[in-house]
Amino acid sequence: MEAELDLVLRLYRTMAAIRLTEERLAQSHQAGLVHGACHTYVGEEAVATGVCAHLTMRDSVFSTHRGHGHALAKGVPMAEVMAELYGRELGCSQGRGGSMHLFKPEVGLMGTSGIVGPCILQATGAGYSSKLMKTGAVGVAFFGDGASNNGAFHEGLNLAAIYKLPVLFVCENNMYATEVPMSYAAGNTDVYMRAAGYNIPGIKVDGNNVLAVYEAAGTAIKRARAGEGPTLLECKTYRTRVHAEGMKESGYRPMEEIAAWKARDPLKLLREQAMRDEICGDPEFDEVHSSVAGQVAAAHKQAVESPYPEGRDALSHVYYEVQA
Amino acid sequence: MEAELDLVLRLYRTMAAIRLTEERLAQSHQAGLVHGACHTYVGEEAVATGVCAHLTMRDSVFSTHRGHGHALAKGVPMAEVMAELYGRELGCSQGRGGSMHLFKPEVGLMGTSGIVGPCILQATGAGYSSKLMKTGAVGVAFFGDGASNNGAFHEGLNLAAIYKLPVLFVCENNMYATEVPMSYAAGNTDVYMRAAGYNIPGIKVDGNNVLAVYEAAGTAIKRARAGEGPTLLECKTYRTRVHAEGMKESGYRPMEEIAAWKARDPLKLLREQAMRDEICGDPEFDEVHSSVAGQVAAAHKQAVESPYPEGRDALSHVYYEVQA
Amino acid sequence: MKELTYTAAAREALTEEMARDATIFVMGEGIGKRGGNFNTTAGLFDLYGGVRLCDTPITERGFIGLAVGAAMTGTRPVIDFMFVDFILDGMGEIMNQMAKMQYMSSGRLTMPVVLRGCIGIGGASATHHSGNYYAMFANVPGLRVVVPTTPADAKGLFKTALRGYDPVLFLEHKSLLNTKGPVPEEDVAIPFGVARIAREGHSVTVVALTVMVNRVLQVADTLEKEGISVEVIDPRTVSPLDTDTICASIKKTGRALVVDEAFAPCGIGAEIAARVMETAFDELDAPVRRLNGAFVPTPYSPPLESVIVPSNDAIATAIRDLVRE
Amino acid sequence: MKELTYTAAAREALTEEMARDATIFVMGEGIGKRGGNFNTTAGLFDLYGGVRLCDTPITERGFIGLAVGAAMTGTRPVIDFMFVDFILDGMGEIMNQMAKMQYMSSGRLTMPVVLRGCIGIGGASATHHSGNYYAMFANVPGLRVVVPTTPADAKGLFKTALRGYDPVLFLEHKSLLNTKGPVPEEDVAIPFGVARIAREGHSVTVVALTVMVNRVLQVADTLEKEGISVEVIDPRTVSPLDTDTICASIKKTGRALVVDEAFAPCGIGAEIAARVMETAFDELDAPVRRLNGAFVPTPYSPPLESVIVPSNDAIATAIRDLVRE
Ligand SMILES: Cc1ncc(C[n+]2csc(CCOP(=O)(O)OP(=O)(O)O)c2C)c(N)n1
Ligand SMILES: Cc1ncc(C[n+]2csc(CCOP(=O)(O)OP(=O)(O)O)c2C)c(N)n1
Ligand SMILES: [Mg+2]
Ligand SMILES: [Mg+2]
Repeated sequence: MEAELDLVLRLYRTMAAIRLTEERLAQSHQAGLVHGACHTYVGEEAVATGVCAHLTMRDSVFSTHRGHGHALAKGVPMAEVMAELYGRELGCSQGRGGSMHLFKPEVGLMGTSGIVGPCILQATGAGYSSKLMKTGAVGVAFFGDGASNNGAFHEGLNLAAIYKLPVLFVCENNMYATEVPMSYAAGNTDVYMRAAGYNIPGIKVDGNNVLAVYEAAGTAIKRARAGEGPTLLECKTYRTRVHAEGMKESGYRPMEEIAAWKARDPLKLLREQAMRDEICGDPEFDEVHSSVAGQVAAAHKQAVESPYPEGRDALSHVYYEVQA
Repeated sequence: MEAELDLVLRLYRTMAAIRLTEERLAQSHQAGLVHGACHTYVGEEAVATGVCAHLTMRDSVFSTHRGHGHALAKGVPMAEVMAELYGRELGCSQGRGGSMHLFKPEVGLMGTSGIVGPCILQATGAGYSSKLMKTGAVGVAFFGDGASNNGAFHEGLNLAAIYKLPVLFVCENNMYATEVPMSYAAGNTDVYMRAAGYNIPGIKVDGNNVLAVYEAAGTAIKRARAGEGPTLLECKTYRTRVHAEGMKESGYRPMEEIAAWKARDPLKLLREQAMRDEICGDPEFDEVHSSVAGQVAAAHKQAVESPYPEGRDALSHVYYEVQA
Repeated sequence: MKELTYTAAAREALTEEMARDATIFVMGEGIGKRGGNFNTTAGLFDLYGGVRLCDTPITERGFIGLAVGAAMTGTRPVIDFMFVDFILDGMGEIMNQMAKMQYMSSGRLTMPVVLRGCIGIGGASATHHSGNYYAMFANVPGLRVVVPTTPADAKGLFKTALRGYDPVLFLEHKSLLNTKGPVPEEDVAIPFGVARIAREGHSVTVVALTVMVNRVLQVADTLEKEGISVEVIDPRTVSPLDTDTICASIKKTGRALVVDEAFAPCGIGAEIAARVMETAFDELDAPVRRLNGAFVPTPYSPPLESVIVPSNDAIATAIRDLVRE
Repeated sequence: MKELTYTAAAREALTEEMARDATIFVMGEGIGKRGGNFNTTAGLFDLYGGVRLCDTPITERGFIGLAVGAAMTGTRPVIDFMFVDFILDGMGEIMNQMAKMQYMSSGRLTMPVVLRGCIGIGGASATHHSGNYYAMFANVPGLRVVVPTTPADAKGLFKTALRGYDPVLFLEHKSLLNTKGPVPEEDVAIPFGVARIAREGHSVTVVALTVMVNRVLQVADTLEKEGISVEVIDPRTVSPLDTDTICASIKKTGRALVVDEAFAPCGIGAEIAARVMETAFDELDAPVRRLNGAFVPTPYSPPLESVIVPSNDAIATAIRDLVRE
């Protein structure tokens, strides 16, 4: 029971960290502190959390335009994520990237990308490095339902399959790509079923249930480390905010749908389940929550107070530079 | 029985035309008459023949580097195919293309391509034109097992599926891409099974049995014309010659495998079946065969005797030119 | 004349041509009911329906390849690709297929495809939403490359694109989308390959591309007060590229500067410099100079971003230096 | 010195570096047991096995993207792509990811990827097997672009590519693959950005690229008899591009011609012309001239193909005209 309590609170802490950071970022966006785009992960926290809980710093994560949650779950400090969106030197990409280009290779966050697709191939490449150098490391790609219709999905999954690479492909199926519904964009909306075309396991999981994600990801990662090849893990989930901050709910999805998914909030679900299983109750969760809230406030303060980079920094690192 | 006899001899005639043209081209390649690459279709004749037998000139065919058979089956005159490989003005592409760039839009041969993949997307585009202009025309893509692992396959099939386009995707699975076996290159070698990922019919057929191809293609094309969407038709077949003329059987595939497939020669299989079903016998087939042989000889003569294009022709048609 | 934004002007061209020609259809992500990420197709779905305003999955290669096949079979696709960075996934279809199809078919097939969308640095869009790349496309035979600066040019050049038979890259700098300007009431199609003299002058010729035209015009006003009279030329299309107009101007001024946000190496400025030297060497009182965006990926943070784009100051300095040379 | 073919020289570099560095692996279609479509990896499979000599499906975008991820995680991929035309399907991965990764990570990630394979017109390969495209790659910050002409350069530059940390396009003209030349016995790595003076002369400077270097050298021998002394410069890498050597030569000759099989607009010749004008305007007795392949897709039939590539005659004429100017 102890172990489970630890796990539950650890998962909750990560989800809360993502949630509260995102909400802070959304406010900051309104306040003009975020200079470019800002795609939040609110509602989908269970996915990154459940998957990354299994990863060490040697494992690498490749992500998308909606990458704050992956960065935080992989261990990028909150202040560095926020500072990056605020365009500051403290940012994990030193202000070069913003929301869609978060880099922290030191902890295995190998980059989020403003282009849909490439993370799938890059995670496959990380798997190849692992195989060649026998490091036991796993490459993980997070991507959306939208990306699953892209050619990169087909090529990446097949390559990982035939080379039996230690890769986990996590499709975050939130049913929309910007405002285009998956039911319009795909002949078959069950992405996990495509795994059969590559002869690899395809698993569907409730992406709002962090324990379910944790368990399924655990199996897949064990499989990967054992040299048995990649897995496609489809997490059915939902973003409860707009596609990108500043946009409006223009009517492309029903209000009832949004409400129904909000009722299945992953943080709330975890609380309920822990209560049901008598692992812990609101007081424990609330304590974690407010400790995280304090961290977020402090991180935000640190981020806003950190300086902007110098203009001339824009010109370095185009090519390899011998480090001093 | 009359109708069947007609059909059988018609199919046989097309297959013989492809076979004998290809054998002539292989000889011509050795003789130095073909200037560039030459990928023959020997052994796979039943596929193009069975499919194209259903097409009218308004339907369009998009093909690959191994496209002589598709061109002939779609109605490009033999002499124009040969002359093209010989680099002559009479060639269906006026000498601009050679083996891998056969064009005869007048009969719906919309081009073969030296790049693996694009034909899948272009056939989808033809389907889109048909849908927009309500012409009832069908777009057909012929491509190899190798192409089925390319991103174009994934994107093209899904697009055709979601728009319900009148397209037939014909995968000629001859088990190798150059010398890389499909069993190495694909997680799952049964290409037709991938159709489920797009929620469209995926049909497997013996690609050396022209009547089987004819029947399966007929169903798919009827479906397409009825507005019910695309079909993926996988034809299991084999090229009995080397990948491209001038190459050697370097040992990447077993001799017994080649022998076994030669024993299943599509022309021979059709003769046997017609005999078994008492439709007709060797005399009828032999007559067709020698009539085709005469045509091939005449076409070759016409092609070799035709002039090379003028050098200055190389500079026209880069951009649209108002026709005189 | 009426006053329209750049995007509204282009949209007017599109809707007028769609009314005239039933074979035109638009494809892209969110260009259906949503009306486009930049309102490029706002209102058109209601007019022309879902087959002619067709939303797509995120398959840039796929729908560009589809457009090639559609154009080969008698329709006119307009691909609304949002950001030029995204169509790099479709470069094979553009360069190997679209650009070559008329040539390979000896003109028996035409290729009336318009690929339209945003280019340019600005607004902290960072490196995956700020490519320019028109120089690359200008390096490819078979393509037309259009980079309008004013609303009137956006409309007039879009019409030409939609009536022609060649594949066209129609590239709209993101900083121009909401700029306003006069647009003729009449049906004007502006031919490709004819530069616009955006400002007359006699001391120095400045060729500027897309958004830099406006920046140079501002600087020219300032320099006028210093007694430097700047002639500003906007090529409008970079393939074909109108060097006659540029050389004619140089005949008058003897000096030329190219101001371009895009990368210098093998860029439009290089091509202009080379052509001017080839045909007007004796007219030149000084070498043709280039002022380009820095040769780096686009950074996000505003202080970094602003450094890599030619500023008004840098432009003014470059012009002053050139006049003195 | 030993005598090797171009391909053998490059292969020697590869096998030596693979022996030295266990993180190097090669990917491509048929580069395993088969030893490569052009024998680029012949014999290496037996030495290094299937994980380091890895055959791929026809997924150019896929394995280029894989290479990016592999390089980010500590290995050194060599992508053996056969023909440059094929990697247009992977342009997104090359331009958006590979080229930008060091920059976006502020140098915390390196990107030691070599993309190697054929370019060039010849042998009736037609338009899908004859791209050049080095000008395009030279337009992209973050990439190195290498175009060796001699076997010795192929080996020495390949070594530099395999020891560096930047992504390199290593482009081998198909007509050079079987040409022979002396290659040093010692371990020589030739730095990027240093041109080679292929022939000394004093009447005129000719900068030639890849296969055109050899053609120009032939023509130079003929012209010597007419009293025209041609200095021939082979840049060897076009990004970085060594304009110092070119300008130093022009200081001597006062005249320069660039001979390049690739397309003229926004090509290497344009860049050279622009840079020379910028830095050596006063040394020029005549405009820098360009002689390029025709701005058309590559036709198949030999009489068509030969027309679109600069011939010995055309080169000789261009040089004579320039000297007279
Ligand atoms: C190649 C490419 N095309 C288009 C876009 C524009 N775009 C940004 S996010 C997005 C939707 C992505 O949908 P999905 O993959 O489902 O992820 P989600 O936003 O739902 O998390 C699109 C189309 C892009 N970034 N890259
Ligand atoms: C994009 C691309 N990559 C590589 C090649 C080189 N190539 C030509 S044919 C071929 C094999 C094709 O295999 P498959 O699709 O199975 O067709 P088959 O030759 O067996 O008919 C390859 C790799 C190419 N033409 N295009
Ligand atoms: Mg989504
Ligand atoms: Mg095959």
